[in-house]
Amino acid sequence: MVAKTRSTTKDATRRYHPIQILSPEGELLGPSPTIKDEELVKMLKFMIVGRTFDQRALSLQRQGRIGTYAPISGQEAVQVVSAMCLNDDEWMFPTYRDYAAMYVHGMPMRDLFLFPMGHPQGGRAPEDVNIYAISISIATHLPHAVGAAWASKIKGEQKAFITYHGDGATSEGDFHEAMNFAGVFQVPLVTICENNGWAISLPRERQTHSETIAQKGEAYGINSQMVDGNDVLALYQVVSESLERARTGQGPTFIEAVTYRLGPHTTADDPGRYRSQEELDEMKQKDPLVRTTKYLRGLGLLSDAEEAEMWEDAKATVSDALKEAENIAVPNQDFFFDHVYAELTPNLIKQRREFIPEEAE
Amino acid sequence: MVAKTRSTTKDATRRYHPIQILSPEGELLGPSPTIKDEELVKMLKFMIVGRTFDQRALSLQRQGRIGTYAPISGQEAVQVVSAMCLNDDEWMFPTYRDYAAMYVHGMPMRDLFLFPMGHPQGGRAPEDVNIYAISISIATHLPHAVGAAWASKIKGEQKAFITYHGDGATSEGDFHEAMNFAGVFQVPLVTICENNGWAISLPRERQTHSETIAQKGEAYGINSQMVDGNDVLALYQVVSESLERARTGQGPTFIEAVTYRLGPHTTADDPGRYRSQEELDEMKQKDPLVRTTKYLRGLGLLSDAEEAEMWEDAKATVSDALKEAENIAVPNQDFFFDHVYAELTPNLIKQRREFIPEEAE
Amino acid sequence: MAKLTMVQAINQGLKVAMESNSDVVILGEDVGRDGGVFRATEGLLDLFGGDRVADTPLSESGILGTAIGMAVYGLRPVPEIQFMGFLYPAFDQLVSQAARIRTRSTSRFSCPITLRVPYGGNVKSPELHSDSLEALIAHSPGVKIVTPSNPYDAKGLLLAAISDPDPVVFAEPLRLYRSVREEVPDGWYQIELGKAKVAREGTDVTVVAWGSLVPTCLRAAQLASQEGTSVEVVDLRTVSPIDEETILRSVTRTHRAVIVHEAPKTAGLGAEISALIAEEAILDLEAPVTRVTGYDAPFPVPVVERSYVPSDRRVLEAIRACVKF
Amino acid sequence: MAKLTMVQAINQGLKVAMESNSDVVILGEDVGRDGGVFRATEGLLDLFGGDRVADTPLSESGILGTAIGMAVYGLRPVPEIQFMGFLYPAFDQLVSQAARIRTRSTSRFSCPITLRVPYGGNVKSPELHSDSLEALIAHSPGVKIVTPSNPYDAKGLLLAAISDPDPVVFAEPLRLYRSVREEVPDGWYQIELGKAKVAREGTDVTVVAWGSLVPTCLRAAQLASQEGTSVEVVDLRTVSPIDEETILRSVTRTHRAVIVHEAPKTAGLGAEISALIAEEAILDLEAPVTRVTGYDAPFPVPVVERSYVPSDRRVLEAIRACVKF
Ligand SMILES: Cc1ncc(C[n+]2csc(CCOP(=O)(O)OP(=O)(O)O)c2C)c(N)n1
Ligand SMILES: Cc1ncc(C[n+]2csc(CCOP(=O)(O)OP(=O)(O)O)c2C)c(N)n1
Ligand SMILES: [Mg+2]
Ligand SMILES: [Mg+2]
Repeated sequence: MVAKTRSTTKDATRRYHPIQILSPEGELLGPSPTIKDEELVKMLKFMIVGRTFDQRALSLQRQGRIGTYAPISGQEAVQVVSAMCLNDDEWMFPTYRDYAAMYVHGMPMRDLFLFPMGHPQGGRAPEDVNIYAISISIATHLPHAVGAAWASKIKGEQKAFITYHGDGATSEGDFHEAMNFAGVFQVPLVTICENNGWAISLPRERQTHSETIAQKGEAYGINSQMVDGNDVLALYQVVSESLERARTGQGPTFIEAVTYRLGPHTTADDPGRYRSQEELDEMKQKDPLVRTTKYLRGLGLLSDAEEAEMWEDAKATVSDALKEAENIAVPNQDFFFDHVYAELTPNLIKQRREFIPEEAE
Repeated sequence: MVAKTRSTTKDATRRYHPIQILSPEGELLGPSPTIKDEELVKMLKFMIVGRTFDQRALSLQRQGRIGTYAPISGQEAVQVVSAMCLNDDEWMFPTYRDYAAMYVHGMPMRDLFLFPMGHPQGGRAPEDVNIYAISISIATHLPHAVGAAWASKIKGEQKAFITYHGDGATSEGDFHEAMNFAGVFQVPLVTICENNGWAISLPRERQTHSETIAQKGEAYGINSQMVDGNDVLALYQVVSESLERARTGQGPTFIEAVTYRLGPHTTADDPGRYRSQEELDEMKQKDPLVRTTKYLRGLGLLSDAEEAEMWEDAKATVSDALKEAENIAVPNQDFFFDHVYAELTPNLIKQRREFIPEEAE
Repeated sequence: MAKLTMVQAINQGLKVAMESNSDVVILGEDVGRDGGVFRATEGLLDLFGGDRVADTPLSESGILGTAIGMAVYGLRPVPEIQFMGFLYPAFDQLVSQAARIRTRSTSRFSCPITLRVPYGGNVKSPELHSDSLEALIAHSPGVKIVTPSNPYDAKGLLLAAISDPDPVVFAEPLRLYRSVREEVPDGWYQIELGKAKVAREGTDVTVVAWGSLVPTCLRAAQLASQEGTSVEVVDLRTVSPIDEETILRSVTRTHRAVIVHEAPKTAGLGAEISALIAEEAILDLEAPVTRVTGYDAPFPVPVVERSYVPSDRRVLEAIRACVKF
Repeated sequence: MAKLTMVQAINQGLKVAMESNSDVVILGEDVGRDGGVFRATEGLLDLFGGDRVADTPLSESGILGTAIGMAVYGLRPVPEIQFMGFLYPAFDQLVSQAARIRTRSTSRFSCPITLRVPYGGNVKSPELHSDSLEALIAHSPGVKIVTPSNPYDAKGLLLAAISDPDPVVFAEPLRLYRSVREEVPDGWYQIELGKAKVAREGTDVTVVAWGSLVPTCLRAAQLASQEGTSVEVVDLRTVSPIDEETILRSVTRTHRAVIVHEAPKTAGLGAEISALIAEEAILDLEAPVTRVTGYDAPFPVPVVERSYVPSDRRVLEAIRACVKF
């Protein structure tokens, strides 16, 4: 025990600031990490697909063709770039809002539509796609991600795992217990907090009294990072480094990616009740699509025509996927009996025998 | 958003060190806080009562006169000094191991014995003693302490609240959710983590990967302190300052008090299975009773005779309390029906009517 | 007196409670500025201020846990959990803490909390937004649970719950929030906890239901009457403790019973009521008791949920079979 | 073959499972160096190393939650929760997560976890160390629950649970841990899940029990036989799903049933079994079904716990009353 008589209260200085490489105007503020040109272009392409999917989903919901939907506009950069850093044989543990991340990691867009359609295949990645089933209950999937990463380590693999959650999720007990296990067992997991400023109507400042979310990682002795979540270059640098640490046995990383939810919480939400138009207008200035587009233009990697084509292609992709989704048959009304246990138990056999189906609406 | 291109990984330097004023040899390492001589003497007196109670309880358990008991030896300083800093009209939310803290705050020793005796009055402070009922489930009482402190603030009182928990408790979700609320709602609560090195068989180092427990408070933006939990002067300074902050609307404090559990986890535990004799021997050198005694001797506040008398008095106090406890009648076998709801519900009325008592063992 | 939906009646009940008792405080996710995701707490923040209507972090155990501390310290908190499926993370604080503070302290402390929580399916919600946990709560001593089936009861039961000296779960049937409007008195009135109501009188068979399924059962009863069967519908109102007397009184007259709930069948509250009837009134029964319930599977996705929740048709079939036995 | 206590049989079962399947891992509080607070995992850390026997932080939701991730990723975790009362903080991970991974992923993922947890009272433990939660679990689809009443069954059911493709709660009756020794085969053997056992044959009345209360019921049956009553005792072994067939087969022969459990009466598993018998075999019954259970109060402090847990005497009285009806 070291003799100390001074108070050890935390210093007043803020210790985390978001790493930024690309300014909102699309200009470099420092050296860019090494990224191939095609990769840069791909980032924008995926982001445009994400934005297009989002706009379509919102309008489908208004038409009553899909159910409640949680939009991603504003958060495309963090989702797309982090997912691009993950290898195909590595695993993703997403939330209900990570449509773009899932798409990049291989989830068919059809199945992304099926999710808000209330179709059972919506929560389910195909066999060859390493994406975990979405849990609607906030933060519940974080210990699962830790457990899977831990299992991989026990098996002697060199894989990295990625999981996402929101700023609100950091208040749940499961966030805490998961991160503590991640630290204690030094699992190969990168946890990305998509701090989009709001948890439904609660602003980030009232979610927790800490200056940053990033500093929460220190409570678990975890490598902690704060990054501008609308900056593709900073994201690429921080996430790829963190995944590499995970793969090489250097333990978990906690990343606060500061971004913004440009839309409502879900289609059932009216953000006009709790946030100002001024805030929204200000945040639109930081739109990651705008910033990335400007940067690519500056680099000469994107012409007007190419940009227009990206939007056209995205529209076509989304339309095709929607058509596929709408053509998927509604499952038998009693399909759910088959997925309670590996084998039907006697009570389920009896109940299925007596089952009276209703028409699907 | 500030432009930054450097990584913001946590600095490698350890930021918290236990504040120490009194060395293990009982010598001052810095200026003592202002404490009246009588108060200093009282600290030792209470600690001796605590130690005596503990020794007696252990031997009673071996004789089968009380049930499972969680010893306090080694932790007397943090319990006694912190409780002495709390005003009578302020509230304490203790754990199952805070016998000395409860005693100092006014719990009759008889009722402390009744607790491990499995008597219903054991968990219950008399009406005029502001001590909450002990919850056996780790960390569950922390949100209650936050809620009570919050209620007091809402009522416009100027009271401080104190709550205790162990190092192990910091891993529970309820610790996290409680501390986050404490920060967000700036409640007048001082939370003391009695880090006694072990949670049953799990050493502190494997409970969490953070260098200190104190730094966990930063995750909630809470004033955080680390103190030598066997040093009465440092404890007095840190706890009384923190309580004063709480009373004056300056918000909550989280304190890691580094101490040591000299005995087994409970009488059902065999620490020989998981910790070494060397560790125990080393830690015995830091016994807070020895240190405080030396200090008082050095100050000339304690003679041989006075010390002996303290131990004699303590023995008498403990014996009297035990006698009282053993003379308290076992309650009616059906007493528990009366404490489920304010009024018996019909099912309970029926069940009580059909109740068949067994002999108490 | 105005015509109100259930959610409006609840809103008015909260307002009345807060006006008449300054110890009543509300806390929960989005209950303040947003007025609650279903608008049950709309306008209350403006009326009563941030000390009495607190938007909390996303933290169910924290919400209920701090409410316990408030209640012990003399307030009358009315915490909200957004959906019953999110009561699971607060389950420990509910059944091992709120429910046991009185026991643990041999009545030195009490815990007068009214935990508001919407429940039930058939509104096309995602997973965990449709669960019904009344049986789990009924099996946990020290806490009560109440559920209204109409706007009038909603307000009256809510005010009774807030007045109760012990923790009460006030379970709000989501799909009845706005399904009907009804005259609701403006001021304070209470509906006694622990008392069921005969929602429709009949002589041939007793149907026992609560909350979300009472309207279903009333419709089924109406259909049955067209076939010449006279159905008595008992609306439990208080789910725990159960009003055994009203149930048994009805069944000993009709000699037949159908119990209807949305939660899975096995070990649901229907089992308790069925057991109760068989144990206490076996000699009066002219047919086995029947249960119409959700299936022993997690509440399914929207495309099939209407087949999971007991429908008018399923209740009617059960009534027919019971009468024919 | 050696004479083992139940806790030794469990220890041996774990060892056998870990030897034969390298995917089996153990995690929990104090399961490693300490060998478990009841020594159920004694020696396993030394045999299998820290990767397969992990001492975890004090974190029930974390233990079960990480076990889920492990199970999904192909391991067969056997997490331990120290007492059933501490399952409450992990309840969300159990019933809304472990139990639903299969449903949520339409069987792409499964969750083969065996959650070991001691339960039951009468061993003078402090609060929350004596709770019995089988009814809560039985009401939650997607998870099974098993409880042994003797050392032989303990090992056989444990190995069956570990082999099961779905999550199983393996509930260990605390007060039977060391109450008897019994011959237990050395190697691997399984007792099929979902099958009850007739622990004693009889003709006058059927007593249904499980886990901790089976020995009590067998003693009561013995006492009853001295009075000329022949009692059949059905030991459920698997508590969910219930083996309805075995129960009904017995009751249709004896025409009388007594159900015994330690958890509170209301909405306990006894209600389901009572309802089941009354619904499926009402014409065979010659007396109402009777339940002998804990009371609708939280499990009380040690000085009165013996009056709370069904005793030989209470079971005997119920048998007498049932036969006399
Ligand atoms: C345990 C739980 N509590 C409440 C909810 C309801 N709910 C859904 S999303 C949400 C806010 C989440 O905020 P955040 O974590 O910041 O993620 P975001 O939606 O902003 O992406 C809430 C309260 C839930 N799904 N799960
Ligand atoms: C929720 C819960 N889980 C497990 C236990 C069993 N248990 C009792 S004390 C203890 C260790 C507590 O360690 P710590 O918090 O450091 O406090 P200490 O006992 O060292 O004072 C455990 C695991 C419990 N009482 N409650
Ligand atoms: Mg958010
Ligand atoms: Mg400790």
